[in-house]
Amino acid sequence: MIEVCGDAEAALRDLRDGATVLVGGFGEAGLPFGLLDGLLRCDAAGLTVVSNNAGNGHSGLAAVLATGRVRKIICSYPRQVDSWVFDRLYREGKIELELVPQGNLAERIRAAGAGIGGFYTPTGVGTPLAAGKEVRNIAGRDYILELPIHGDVALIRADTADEAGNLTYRKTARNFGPIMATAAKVTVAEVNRVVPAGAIDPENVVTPGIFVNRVVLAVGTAKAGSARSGSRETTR
Amino acid sequence: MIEVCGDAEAALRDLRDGATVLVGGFGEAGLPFGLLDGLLRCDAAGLTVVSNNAGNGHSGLAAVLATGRVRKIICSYPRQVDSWVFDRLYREGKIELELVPQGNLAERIRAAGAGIGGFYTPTGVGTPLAAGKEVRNIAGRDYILELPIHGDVALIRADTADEAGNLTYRKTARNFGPIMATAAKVTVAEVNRVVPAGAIDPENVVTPGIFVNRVVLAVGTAKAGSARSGSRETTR
Amino acid sequence: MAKLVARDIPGGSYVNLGIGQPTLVADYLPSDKHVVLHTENGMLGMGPQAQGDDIDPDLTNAGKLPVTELPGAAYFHHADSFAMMRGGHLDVCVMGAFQVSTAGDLANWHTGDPDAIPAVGGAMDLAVGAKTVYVMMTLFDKDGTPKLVPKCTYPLTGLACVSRVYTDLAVFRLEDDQVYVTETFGTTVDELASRLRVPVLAGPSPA
Amino acid sequence: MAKLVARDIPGGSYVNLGIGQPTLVADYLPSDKHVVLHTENGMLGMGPQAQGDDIDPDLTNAGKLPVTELPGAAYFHHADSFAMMRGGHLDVCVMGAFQVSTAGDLANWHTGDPDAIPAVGGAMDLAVGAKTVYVMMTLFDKDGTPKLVPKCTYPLTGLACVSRVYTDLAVFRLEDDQVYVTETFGTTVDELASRLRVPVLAGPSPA
Repeated sequence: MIEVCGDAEAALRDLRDGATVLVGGFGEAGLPFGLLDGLLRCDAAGLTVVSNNAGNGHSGLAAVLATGRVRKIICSYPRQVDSWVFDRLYREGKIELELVPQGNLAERIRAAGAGIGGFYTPTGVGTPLAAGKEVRNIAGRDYILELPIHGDVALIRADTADEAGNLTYRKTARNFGPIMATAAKVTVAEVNRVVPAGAIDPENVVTPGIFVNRVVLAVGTAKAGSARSGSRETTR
Repeated sequence: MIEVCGDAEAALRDLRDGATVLVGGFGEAGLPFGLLDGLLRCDAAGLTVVSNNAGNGHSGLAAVLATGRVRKIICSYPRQVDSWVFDRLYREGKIELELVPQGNLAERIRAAGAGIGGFYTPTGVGTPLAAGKEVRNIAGRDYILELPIHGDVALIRADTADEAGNLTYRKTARNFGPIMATAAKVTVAEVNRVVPAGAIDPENVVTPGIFVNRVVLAVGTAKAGSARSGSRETTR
Repeated sequence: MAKLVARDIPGGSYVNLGIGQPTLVADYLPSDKHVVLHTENGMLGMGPQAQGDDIDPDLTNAGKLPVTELPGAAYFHHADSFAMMRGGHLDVCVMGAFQVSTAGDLANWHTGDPDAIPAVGGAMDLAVGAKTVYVMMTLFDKDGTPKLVPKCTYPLTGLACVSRVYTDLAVFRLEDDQVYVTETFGTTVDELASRLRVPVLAGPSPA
Repeated sequence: MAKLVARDIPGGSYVNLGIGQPTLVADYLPSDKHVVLHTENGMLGMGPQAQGDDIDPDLTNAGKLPVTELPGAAYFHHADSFAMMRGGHLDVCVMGAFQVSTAGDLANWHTGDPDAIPAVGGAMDLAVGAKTVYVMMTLFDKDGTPKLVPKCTYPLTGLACVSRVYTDLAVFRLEDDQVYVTETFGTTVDELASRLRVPVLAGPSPA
């Protein structure tokens, strides 16, 4: 059972100061623009944001960073051609950056959702990003220990939700959505449509409803093609 | 690109003495009966089999065990009401058993496919199955270290393969198939049909073709409903 | 007993019912309670046991019995299924037991008999993974020995994981190493106290 | 350079082409070579860059450029995509580089400039994960400093991972701490030897 929220503010109502917010998306594909707009209208400050990138242009995640309410960002690729907002905050020392190789970032999020206490990864061994991390040789190869990244809230973009909360995604907009949905206390999905339970073939469900708490319909924006106007289809 | 083999023997041609064989299935759902029949006609001995169960009745995995060519089995639930073959071999000391909690078994197989050197799991802490394993407290909770299980060959049961090797499964017969496919040097899938590349919606692929080397069509058997007569559909 | 467990499962919960007696709980869960059943062999939204033409060998529960799927079901592979359990996403798991200790330790996979062939399945994963673990068992075994014990003597499945024990004679809540009797059936708290080797308190009924 | 890399990629390979110059390799891979392209943001079977009406913001490559899907494509999430890389399932990865050492160490994510904003993306995962790593780069930087070096001075991406280096002046194969020149373009092995600070050997061309 999921709650279909009327707007992003309702979906984000329990966001607290100091919360860790997992934000889906890779560049703009899979970025939950509507939820990020809602976040602009929340008061919560001192946030930690976990997302692959650190925003670009002046909308979406960049607009959230611009409010100054994000204390720290954990990501793999903050620097983009138009990551002006992050670049400025970083150079001014106004935002903390934890840089994580993309696959370690994904696996740390998955580990949180899967109840894994930590894992040994070969990625980053011998590089500056392994500084301070435990190194262990297993079966002749060196690995570093990485720990899970848990979220208080996950904000993701999906395609279709059914009323049981099952989700499907569109193409490479899937990216971090399915793993972030498993790793947060509350998962909110911005979707193009809500259909009755049973309307998604059980074989094709990507995120089972157990990982989803709330959905909001996407509002059309000029920026993202995936943010087409949503519709709530007739339910049984 | 996959190789569509004419029969199970062709698909198993490089099975060597001492190999580790991952066998999909949970009970009879997802058990690759045709490939196991083919295994009966191979010479390879001293095998290690990794499978959730240790066979039941006198066909499938039980028949393979009965040949005496399996040295060791790694599984979570060997004892079933009709696991006569395994029970006898075990009591006679003719087969070694490594008992692994089902979720640790699944995660160890996934870890092998994902290049993870080891992981900390809470499952089994304080139990006899943690004997000899490293215990570590992380963020206030005890975990044990588990290592990956790699296979030389994976024998799995799927529903549809396309010519790019992408697989779909049927219902709970999916079980260990997708993770075993990632964890072996050679993965062979027994399928109900082979369709042209593009005939499976890319959103609905469960196992991407990169993990599949060979497919064989299932031959109808009286035992398993999933083992309906296979058909090779016209290819483009 | 199954009826009482079903009564106490909160509406909207995600629940795993263990092999054997716990599967009977499903019969007492009305559909308007919106409880979603998980089976560890890769499914959420499991329906009742399959009969006749509905039997599909590719659709079984953890006990390998044919079952059905309900609208809103989802299939997933074993690593995802156990990630779901281990990650603490299931609200309730109901299992049988050989012994439960006052600390909530669970022993339900092995009697310690050296001749027995061991088999653990998903029991250890469920014990550590579900947010709450309910046990269903007889309170005494055939020779009258209590199964609610100060300390388990059988090999453990999990530590401090059981929060409620449903038996033929009473329902117990385990909390902070205390045993509260919340309901009795044809017996009294005093009588139970005299037959068990653990201290029991008359306590509030489960929420 | 892209043409040479394409020539040397074995038929039927699963290949990841890094951001920038390596993406050009795709233009020289004939479809009958059956090379399947992986993009780490969750796709196998990636097609050419999308044009006009085919542009879909939900379908991009690792460089965030719109691309297309080919028949037989598959989508998956980020943990699965990087499991595929880290698990050694990709045959070839082609990346750019700031420096490559004779031992095959790769430096391509950071120049060490303390004012630069660091960004690593999937480079470290590709370096350790792919079965073979090819580098495409100019052999000398703008001020004439060699980029094929005895030891990287820039921050490392991965250790001993590069097996071939394609440059504007020559193709190198790295093996057992030796550098073999397999092809030259408008120069000679002797001339290269005099301009580089690493010993080079005239070697067999790549298989």
